[in-house]
Amino acid sequence: MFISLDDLAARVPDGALVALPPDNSLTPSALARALVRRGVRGLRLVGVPVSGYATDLLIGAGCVAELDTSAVTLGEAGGAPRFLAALAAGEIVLRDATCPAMHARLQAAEKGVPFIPMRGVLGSDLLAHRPDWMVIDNPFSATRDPILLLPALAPDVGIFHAAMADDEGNVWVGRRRELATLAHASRRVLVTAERRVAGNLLADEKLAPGVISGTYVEAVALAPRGAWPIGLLDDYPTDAEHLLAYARAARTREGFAAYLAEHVAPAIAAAAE
Amino acid sequence: MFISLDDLAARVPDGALVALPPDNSLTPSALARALVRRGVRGLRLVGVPVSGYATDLLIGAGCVAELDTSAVTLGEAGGAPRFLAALAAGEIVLRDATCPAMHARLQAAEKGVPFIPMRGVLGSDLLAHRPDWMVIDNPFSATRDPILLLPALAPDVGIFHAAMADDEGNVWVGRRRELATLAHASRRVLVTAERRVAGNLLADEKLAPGVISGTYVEAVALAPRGAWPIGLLDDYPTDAEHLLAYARAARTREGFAAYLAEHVAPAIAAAAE
Amino acid sequence: MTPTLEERLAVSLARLILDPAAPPARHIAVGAASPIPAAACWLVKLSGHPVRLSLLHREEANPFSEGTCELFDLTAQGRIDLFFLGGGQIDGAANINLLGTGEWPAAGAPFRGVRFPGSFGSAFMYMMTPRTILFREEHSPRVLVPRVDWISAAGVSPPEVFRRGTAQALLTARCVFRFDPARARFALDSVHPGESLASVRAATGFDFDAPGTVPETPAPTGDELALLRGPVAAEMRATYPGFCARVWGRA
Amino acid sequence: MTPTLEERLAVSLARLILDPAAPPARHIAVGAASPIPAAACWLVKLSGHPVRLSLLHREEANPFSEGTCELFDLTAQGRIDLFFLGGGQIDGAANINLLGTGEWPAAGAPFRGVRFPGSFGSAFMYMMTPRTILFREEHSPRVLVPRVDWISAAGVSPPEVFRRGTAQALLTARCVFRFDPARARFALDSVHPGESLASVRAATGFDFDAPGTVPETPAPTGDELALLRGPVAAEMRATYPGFCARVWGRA
Repeated sequence: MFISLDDLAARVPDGALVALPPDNSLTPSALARALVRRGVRGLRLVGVPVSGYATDLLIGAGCVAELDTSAVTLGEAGGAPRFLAALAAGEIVLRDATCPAMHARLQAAEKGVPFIPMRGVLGSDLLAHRPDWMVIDNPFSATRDPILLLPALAPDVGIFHAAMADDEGNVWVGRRRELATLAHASRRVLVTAERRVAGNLLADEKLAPGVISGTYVEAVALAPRGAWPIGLLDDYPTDAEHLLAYARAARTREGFAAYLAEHVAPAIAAAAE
Repeated sequence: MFISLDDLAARVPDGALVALPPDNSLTPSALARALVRRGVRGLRLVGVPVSGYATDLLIGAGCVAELDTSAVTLGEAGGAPRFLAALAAGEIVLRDATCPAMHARLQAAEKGVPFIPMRGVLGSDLLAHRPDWMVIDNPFSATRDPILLLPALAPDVGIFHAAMADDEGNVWVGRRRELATLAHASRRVLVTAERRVAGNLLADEKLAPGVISGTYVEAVALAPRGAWPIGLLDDYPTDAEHLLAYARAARTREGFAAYLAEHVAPAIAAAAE
Repeated sequence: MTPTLEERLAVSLARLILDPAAPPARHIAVGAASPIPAAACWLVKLSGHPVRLSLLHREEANPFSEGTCELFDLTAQGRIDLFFLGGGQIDGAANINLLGTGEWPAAGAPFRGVRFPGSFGSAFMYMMTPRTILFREEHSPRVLVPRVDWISAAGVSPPEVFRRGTAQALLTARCVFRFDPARARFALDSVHPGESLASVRAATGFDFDAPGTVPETPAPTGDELALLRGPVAAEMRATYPGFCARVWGRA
Repeated sequence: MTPTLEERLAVSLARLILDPAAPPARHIAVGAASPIPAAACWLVKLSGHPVRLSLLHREEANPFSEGTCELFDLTAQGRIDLFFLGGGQIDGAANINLLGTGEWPAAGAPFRGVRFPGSFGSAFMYMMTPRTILFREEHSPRVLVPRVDWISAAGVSPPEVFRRGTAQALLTARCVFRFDPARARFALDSVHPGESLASVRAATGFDFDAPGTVPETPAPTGDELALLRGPVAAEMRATYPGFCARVWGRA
């Protein structure tokens, strides 16, 4: 069940549809860095429900072909510079969504249904640019009642960072239940874990409600401070200074390359010098 | 937030659409007994997803007009005697469902959508007797693909027994997340709690994932051993002997009346003698 | 070391689970109050076969963390390979009836037939699981009927209806039937000791195919019995204390 | 005791929240990175008004236990009475644009305009919340445009489209606009100190109604400022340390 971080990264195939959470915690930043080192290409990323640092890093490193998300932002650190640059250069295909639609599409996959309805959105230009979304007339309504139908979304690979993992592959994500939905909806789930714990997390009634069962998890890699520079629940806060420094560096291609050399792939960078 | 058990029962109006969990834990047995004492009438019960002791008790006491559920059973203690008797006497209207449909209909209400699709069921006679369910052709499929659509179900009142409650009305139900769905879907939620705890359950990251927020909870009544004779998580096991005794007694109207006199409303029974 | 009926049935179920001709059963779910299917699954697992078991009513280290809807979601996702179902009635087209007998009453009209508990998740599970093993100990014309009065879950579906599988087999206290979904028909596979084609025909309300010579269901081996009585009983004691006490004399 | 701009805006928002002509705001949600709306909500609550606050990014005793989808579910259920939205562009029909400017590029074509972060939940929240207060400090023809380039969320909908409400008002650093959904048009409600109808017209890209005499936005009272600087700042320090340090000099 436990493998190395680089072996975990090696399990993400080129071109895979990969879903990941944004910069609000449990962000798989260490895995994103390992994916950059592995030189993965053509990823189709899904923001659950939005995208942040890890996505910008992967875009900047040329790992990403497409992005389906509700927003891309570094939060307090501002816009996501490599995302904006890739968009201006036409290097990525962006599909704009809205947060509850990302959740609903994953929930449809979780429930094994081909589509799911959602209120709202009608009148938004999002709709005009989502040929995969559809508006029907609510068949339960006696009067006209247009409603959005969204297709199910089953990612090839779901990735996130968990606070704990046990030898059964059970991982603890606390109240972040959307990651359980992500795990259920994904064909494969690869997790980094802040720490490895003895025993079975599901045997503890207090912990079990925050656990994603190992049933859904293909492999786990231990990655202490694996969310950094994003914070992890009550373990450590977001490294706001680092994010600001990243945002500054990533404004240019050269600055981003220097960031990669320093923080992501010092060995590779050193070898290339 | 905390009121007496009888005051909690008084908040369930005659004729209300009331949803409750079955005999697998967190069963609101004490509240069911209080509802019998209050003499509530015309309840339309919903089994989430099936029904057991509490439902049989309410049916036997003449509190129930309708029942929408996927099964009614006392488990190891056999069939539900007052349910079967009421059915034979034509005293209740039964709408048969199937477990995942109950969950899906509550999830539709939780998501604020008028309907939700579900796989399976086609070819079952359930469908022929559910004019409120509908089969459409999957609009995302290029070929014929009939699929069931279920209408959302928003109970007037959701009731269950929680292991803990705090002064904010936050209640802890552990891994029984279908009760969170029930709470979210219901217009009003009335909870009995095994124990009252100090502080805020949502402030503890370990407990929070098993909490239903007080946002959804109208009132809580302290009811120690409030699930009895059903068990409560790892607090106490199901009282199998009592359930067997109930099943035996409830085979006849007289036996049921004696059970009520002894276990539900001894004071009322004594006054009537 | 004479096997009990429960042990024979558990071993027969285990062999159906391990049937090499069927798609692999990597993850099996067992519903509530199913001690013999649970024993069969533990036998398979403790024989060294890599299989994940999700036992709905296991109390200790219950595998579910999402509430009672997780089993249905797991199945919907295609993660459950095999499930067990029974029925108050089962017919020759593998339709199962967990609802009741007689005329379906008008809403609120008195109910005249025998009422069963209800469909539970069968209307969903039967269609969304690649393999279902039907299991009902009672083998009588009352249970195995030509046509169920009400269909809780259908044995076969028209081609346009999405379904992942149907009955693989039907095990009773008398025999093993295999189900052929293309013909919507059972064929007798083996009879338990003391039974014959004639005795099975007499006890079965539906018509079925049968080979010229009907083999006897193989008896449990000594190894299987030892596993059942030792490690399997130990795993099951907490969840099924009554069953274990009755079959294996453990408290 | 001179109020800062942030304090003026927070107090203006609080007054819009408490507007007796609007449906009651019993439960208000505040999205991420919204310190001024959060301050307004705390001001309302700590003034003694019974209101439930769901602050998306509150770390301590966060009210959510269901993940980031719970805010949307709460709103879908009709439990959130009031929400705040902004926009990279906002137009005279209360359409908001969080997407970007210019032509919508073909998939994979280079993007020529200004790209905003994205729609977040706005396309849903704006239609499912009974009251939305639009808030954008920058009040310029660049932001307040005649017609947004792209609609993230529409200000008004045809009658057959389900929606619970729309913009109640738009607050900027210059003024308060009220929105009339029947006419899909803003009307100037008050101007902040130093502004006039003419200065607001000059800074606004869209046309709007205005009364003959435009009142000045009332200044914060001493009580309001005391509440903001004391108990409100104390509640907000953990979630918005930077904002609190800047506005109230607290670390």
